[in-house]
Amino acid sequence: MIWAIYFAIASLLAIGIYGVITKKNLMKIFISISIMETGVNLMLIAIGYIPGGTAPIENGDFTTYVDPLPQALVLTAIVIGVSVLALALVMVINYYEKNKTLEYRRLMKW
Amino acid sequence: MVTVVSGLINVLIIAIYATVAMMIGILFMGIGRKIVARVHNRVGPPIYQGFIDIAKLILKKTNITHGWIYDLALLFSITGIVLTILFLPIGGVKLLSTEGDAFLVLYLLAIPALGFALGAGASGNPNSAIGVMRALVMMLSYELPFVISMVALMIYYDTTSIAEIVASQYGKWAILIPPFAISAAVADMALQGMLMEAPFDIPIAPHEIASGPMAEFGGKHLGSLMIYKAGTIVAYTTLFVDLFLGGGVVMKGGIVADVVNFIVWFILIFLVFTLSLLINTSFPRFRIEQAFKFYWKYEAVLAIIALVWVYWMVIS
Amino acid sequence: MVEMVFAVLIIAFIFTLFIKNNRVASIISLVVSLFPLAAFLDWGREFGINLISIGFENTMNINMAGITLHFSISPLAWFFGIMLFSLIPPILLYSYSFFSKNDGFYPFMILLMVSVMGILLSSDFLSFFLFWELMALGIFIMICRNGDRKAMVRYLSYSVLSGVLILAGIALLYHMNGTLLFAEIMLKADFETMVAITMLIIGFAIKAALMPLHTWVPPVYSTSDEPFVAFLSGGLSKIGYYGMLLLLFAMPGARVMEAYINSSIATYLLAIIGSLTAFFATFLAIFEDDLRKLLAYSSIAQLGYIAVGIGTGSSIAMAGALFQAFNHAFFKATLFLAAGSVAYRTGKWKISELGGVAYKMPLTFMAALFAIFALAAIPITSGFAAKWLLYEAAIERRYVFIAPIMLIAGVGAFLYSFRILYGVFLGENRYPDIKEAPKPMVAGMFLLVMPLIIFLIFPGYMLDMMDSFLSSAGLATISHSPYVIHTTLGNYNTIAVIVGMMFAMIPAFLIYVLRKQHLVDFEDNFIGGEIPSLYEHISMHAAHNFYKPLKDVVMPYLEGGATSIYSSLYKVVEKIADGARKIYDGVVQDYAIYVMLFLLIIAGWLLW
Amino acid sequence: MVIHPVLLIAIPLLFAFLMPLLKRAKAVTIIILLFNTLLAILMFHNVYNNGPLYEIIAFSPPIGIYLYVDNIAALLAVMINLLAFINFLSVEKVEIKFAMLYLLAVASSTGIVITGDIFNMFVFFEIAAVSSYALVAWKRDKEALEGAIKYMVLGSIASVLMLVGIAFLYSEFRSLNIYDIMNRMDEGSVLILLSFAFLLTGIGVEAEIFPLNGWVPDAYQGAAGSIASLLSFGPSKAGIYAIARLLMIFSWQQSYDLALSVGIMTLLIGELAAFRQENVKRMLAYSSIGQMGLILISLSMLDSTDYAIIAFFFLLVSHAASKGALFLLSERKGFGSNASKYAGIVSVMSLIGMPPMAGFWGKWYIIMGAMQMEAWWIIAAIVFSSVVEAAYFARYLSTTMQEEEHASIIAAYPPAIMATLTLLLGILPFIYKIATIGGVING
Repeated sequence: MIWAIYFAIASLLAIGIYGVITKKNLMKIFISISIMETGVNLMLIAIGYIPGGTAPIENGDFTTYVDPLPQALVLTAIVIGVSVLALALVMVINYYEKNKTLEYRRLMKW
Repeated sequence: MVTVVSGLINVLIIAIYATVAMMIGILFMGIGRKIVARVHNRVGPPIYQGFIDIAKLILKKTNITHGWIYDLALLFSITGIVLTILFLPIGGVKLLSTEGDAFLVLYLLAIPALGFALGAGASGNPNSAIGVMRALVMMLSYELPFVISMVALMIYYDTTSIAEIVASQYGKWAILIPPFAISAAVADMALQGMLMEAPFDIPIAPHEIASGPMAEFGGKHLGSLMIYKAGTIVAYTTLFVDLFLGGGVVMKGGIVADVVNFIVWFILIFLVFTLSLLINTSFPRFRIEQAFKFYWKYEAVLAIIALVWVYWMVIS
Repeated sequence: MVEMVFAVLIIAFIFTLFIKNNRVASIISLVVSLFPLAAFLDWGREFGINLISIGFENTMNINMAGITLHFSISPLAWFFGIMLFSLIPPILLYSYSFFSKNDGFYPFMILLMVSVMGILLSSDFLSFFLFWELMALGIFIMICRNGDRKAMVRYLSYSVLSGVLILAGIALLYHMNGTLLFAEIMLKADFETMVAITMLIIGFAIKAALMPLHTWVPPVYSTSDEPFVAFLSGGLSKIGYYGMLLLLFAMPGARVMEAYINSSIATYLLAIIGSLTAFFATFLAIFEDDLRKLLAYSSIAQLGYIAVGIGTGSSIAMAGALFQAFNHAFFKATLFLAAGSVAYRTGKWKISELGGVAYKMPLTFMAALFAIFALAAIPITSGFAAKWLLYEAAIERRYVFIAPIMLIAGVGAFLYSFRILYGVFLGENRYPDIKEAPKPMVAGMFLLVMPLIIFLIFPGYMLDMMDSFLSSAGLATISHSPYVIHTTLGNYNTIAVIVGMMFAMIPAFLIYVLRKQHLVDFEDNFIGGEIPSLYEHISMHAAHNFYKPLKDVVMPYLEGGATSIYSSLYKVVEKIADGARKIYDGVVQDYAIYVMLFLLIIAGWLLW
Repeated sequence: MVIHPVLLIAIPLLFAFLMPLLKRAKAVTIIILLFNTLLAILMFHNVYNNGPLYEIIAFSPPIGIYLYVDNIAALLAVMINLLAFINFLSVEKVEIKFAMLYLLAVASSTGIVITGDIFNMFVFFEIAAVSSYALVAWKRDKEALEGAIKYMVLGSIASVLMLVGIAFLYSEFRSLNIYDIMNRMDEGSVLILLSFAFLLTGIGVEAEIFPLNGWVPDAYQGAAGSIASLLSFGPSKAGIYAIARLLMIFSWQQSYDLALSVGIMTLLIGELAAFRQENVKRMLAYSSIGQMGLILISLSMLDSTDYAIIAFFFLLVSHAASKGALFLLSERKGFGSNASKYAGIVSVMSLIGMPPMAGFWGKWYIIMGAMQMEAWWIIAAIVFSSVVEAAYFARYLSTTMQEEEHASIIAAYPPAIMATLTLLLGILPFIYKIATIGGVING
């Protein structure tokens, strides 16, 4: 079971990296980055998971619960991811206004 | 008192030797013209022609000058050449040669040349400048083999003093030692350049650049240059004789020995000078770059062979 | 009192930074420059030479937060100090008229004084290196003032190379000895020490402009201000040799090493490099048309002689090297200043464009003439005594290769000397309307000539000055009286030469006064049977491409020298650099690939 | 007096978000940065006299957020805030958003330095990165946008990798406290190797090490001078300090070897790439890369020699201040005024390593250290790169010195002040004492 999750994480990361490396469209690049972020969030949660554990919510009677810290971390990571994505989209809009395309073109080199 | 008197006597001897040497130089100019004429199958001027020429020139009433730098030529040339002769042992008499050495002589010989060059430069005559250029390039050319030969001698005798070299050669002249025979041959060709005789009379080539540095000199200036020329004959031949032919020293001690040595010295420098004249008469003039190549290629290689040989002898 | 001298200099440095008026700044720095000179003259007491007596102390330790800088005077430093600091006041006097406003020359001259003082007095490697780099910085700022790209790039690259090599050498010595104090470092005859010494010597050789590390010199000398170049060539280039002497002879441990070094080829190599430097640089100088470049190559050549002396390492050679250093300091400074005065009046640097300056600037000419006599080592000038000692040393050691090379380089010096004399000062009077250089400039030049004249008559005094160094370095001192130098091979007696010269001058003088002469116009002369018309312009100045016949023969062998090796090296570096640039191709996908590859490689490497 | 290090982060963060309400952006920002600088100096004074400072927020150490300030961290905090303050003076027109982003970047860079918690470090990295992306794109022209997008793509990948590394680390030790992890390093399994690789790659992007620094030339070229300056003394210096801590946490010989080889490569590639560069900002960016390599080399010697830490510190500070000044100057074609000339020459000389600038001590100690290790490769690389560096900086000076361009006081003096900092630090090497007393981290 846990290995399936790790496989999913690895595939998400790989898909994301594949997208960043191969795609020329900026939107697609940032979507790929989002996919990677999802993968890594999943990974954090998976690490905190303890088989048979319940949600770390105090309800009077629980013995096994999953590690709460990674969940807090994931929350932070998601927020960061969202803000980066928002900024990225702003820039993509600006980029489109300046260049009239979403294709990645290099102006500066060497 | 005794030292003062002996000092004065020394000064007197030095003065006499220097004067006589200069006279011999002037005489040699005449003899040289005579010999050249005879080789050309002409009668030629009398052998005292040099004295006549110089007297005429320095006694001329009208003299022109191009300023004080121009006059330096006159002062430097005579001063320099006489000074050089003072530092050369003549016939075993050391004169001032214990107070300086071969390097000093080598550099003293540059003083008249430099003065000459200054005067020629100040004269503003382009021919003079070209002549000086040629003279300097010639100097650079012949100095290399000559210097190498001289270094060989110095290393062999382990001294730089010409007086010491002469003294060491007593009884066995350097030229009799095999490597120095090569050195002597090399130095003799360098001498040809030093005396500006053909095939190395490039700096003063009359047909090309109107006698080069002297083109603009006349009167007493030209006269002083002729005295300088006479001096160089004695100075260079004496240098050669001192270095390779034991300075003409065949006897030691006493007045008699001095006289005999003086005569031997005179004969030797005469022979060296005559040899140079004979080469002069039998060759046409080189171009300057040919001369340079001659000295730096063939002569230098011979000189280096001799030097290496000597070095090997000294080490083993 | 060392502190006081430093303090005065540093205050003056800051003060002159804010003075715009050239004359005020010149006078301030001139006054300030007398302090270190006075201090050094005073310290002569330590070494048996009483010139003045003030009572300066000569040691100082500065402690700055865990780092202590040690300063004290040594005989070698004293000799160099006298040389360098007596060079500065005349140069500053000259600058009084040379510049029109103070835009940084004076403060950085003072900074250079600070650094020179620090280098000479330092007795540990940290302070030595600190001030060494400070000097490099000062020189760079001086070069910056005129902003020639080639000069700046070459100088800074070389200077940094030299700094890093010296630093690496110092670090290695420190690593081996555990101390930076000169007095405590014991040089050992092992491989690491040799590596350290080699690095240090290469570092010093860059400042000393030994071939093939000389290529920064011509552009720097030909583009900077003359007063500064006079100090750079005359003074600062000697600091490189100071470093070498310090390392090879003056450090307490140096004697241990000498046995090793003398038997090895190392110092012989230094002597050979020195002689080849003298030889090739002379030839380059002969054909150079830019006056400043000619003087630059001449500097390189003359400095090569010093390396010969240091490499030879006998007491005669050492005396010759120091003597040569001293002479070169003064005659080359004079020549650069004279070149500066000529340019000040004519605005020209090319020898082929100059000519006839001597007629209108006789005083400048006289100073230059004397300097040239010393440069060409015409006998009885002190230049001859120095070269003579070096030749003697070469013969004494039986250096059959070096002696002829040096001698022929000496002859070559005549060739370029004449080019300066004729091309610049004599020949056609092309500048009939110029005036003599301003008085302070002339005074500066003549002040620089003064020491040459003193040591012309009394070369023995110079040997007195270096006696204490020679004995501290364990070398035999040379027997001499004020005017006679005796070596095992021969003697040199200046009084004999002078008396002989006076004697020989009698006939010359008689002939000169025998008949009157009259002055004729310069152009009134005889060319190929014709008298050239005064109205028709014919160039009678054969200064362009003067040694063409020689050049045609020699040049093919001189091409492909150090410069071309460096330029091909430069091209290789450029290619590599372009390759490195191409990595950053601006494609973000490529960058992402780099990141992933890096991750894979280090993960693989770590796991494996 | 008790100093709360958290104030260094909290105050700018608070005011950054209050900024829209406060209107007078420039004055407020200047006051806050000045306050922060003074606070950092006080903190340094405190730490210097009383030893390292801890602050715990919320939970107790292994779990809670944890700040740890030692000598070096305090000095870096002073440096970042002081330079940020000087740098901000040179900005002529300050918009509110700009001031916000600027404060965020400064606060987060300070945070990276003083935090003792690895996830916190990640968060600060992200804040720094987000604000830097926006600042790089501030000019809103094509070049700025392109640079920002490149920076953003690489930065996002880096953040993902860093998070993966943190996840590995957490799964191994169940702790995020750097000092806790460091003490328990022996218990680790093979996973910590992977975690090191991911963390190094992630932080390396921010710290400009080769080959993760593709964004550097483009972002610096696109950004305005004051932003490039901020990037060079803020996030990138915090990043290299984070690498220093990373190396201390995983102190294996292998990781030091890795840092050494990467450092040498970064040094050579950076300096060579700058060698032929005509665009001034891009050249300075490449030069920054080279200097980062040098700093990384000094870090790689941490384990072997005592000189490394001093060399590291001097190189870092010298580079931060000098590069900051040069980036500010790069806004104009030439130096023009004397103040600018002074700033330019002093900064360049400090980078090259001439006394009496701070860079000199960096060069001195790094070579001393390399010699002590008898690492000939380091010496050779430094010799070569120094010469290349000297060549292109001389070229740079030869063009800039000649251009006469008038500069307003606002533009001319901040670089001069920065240059003076390097000069003072070189003349008064009191830092030597500080650096010998405190290590990078002694937990």
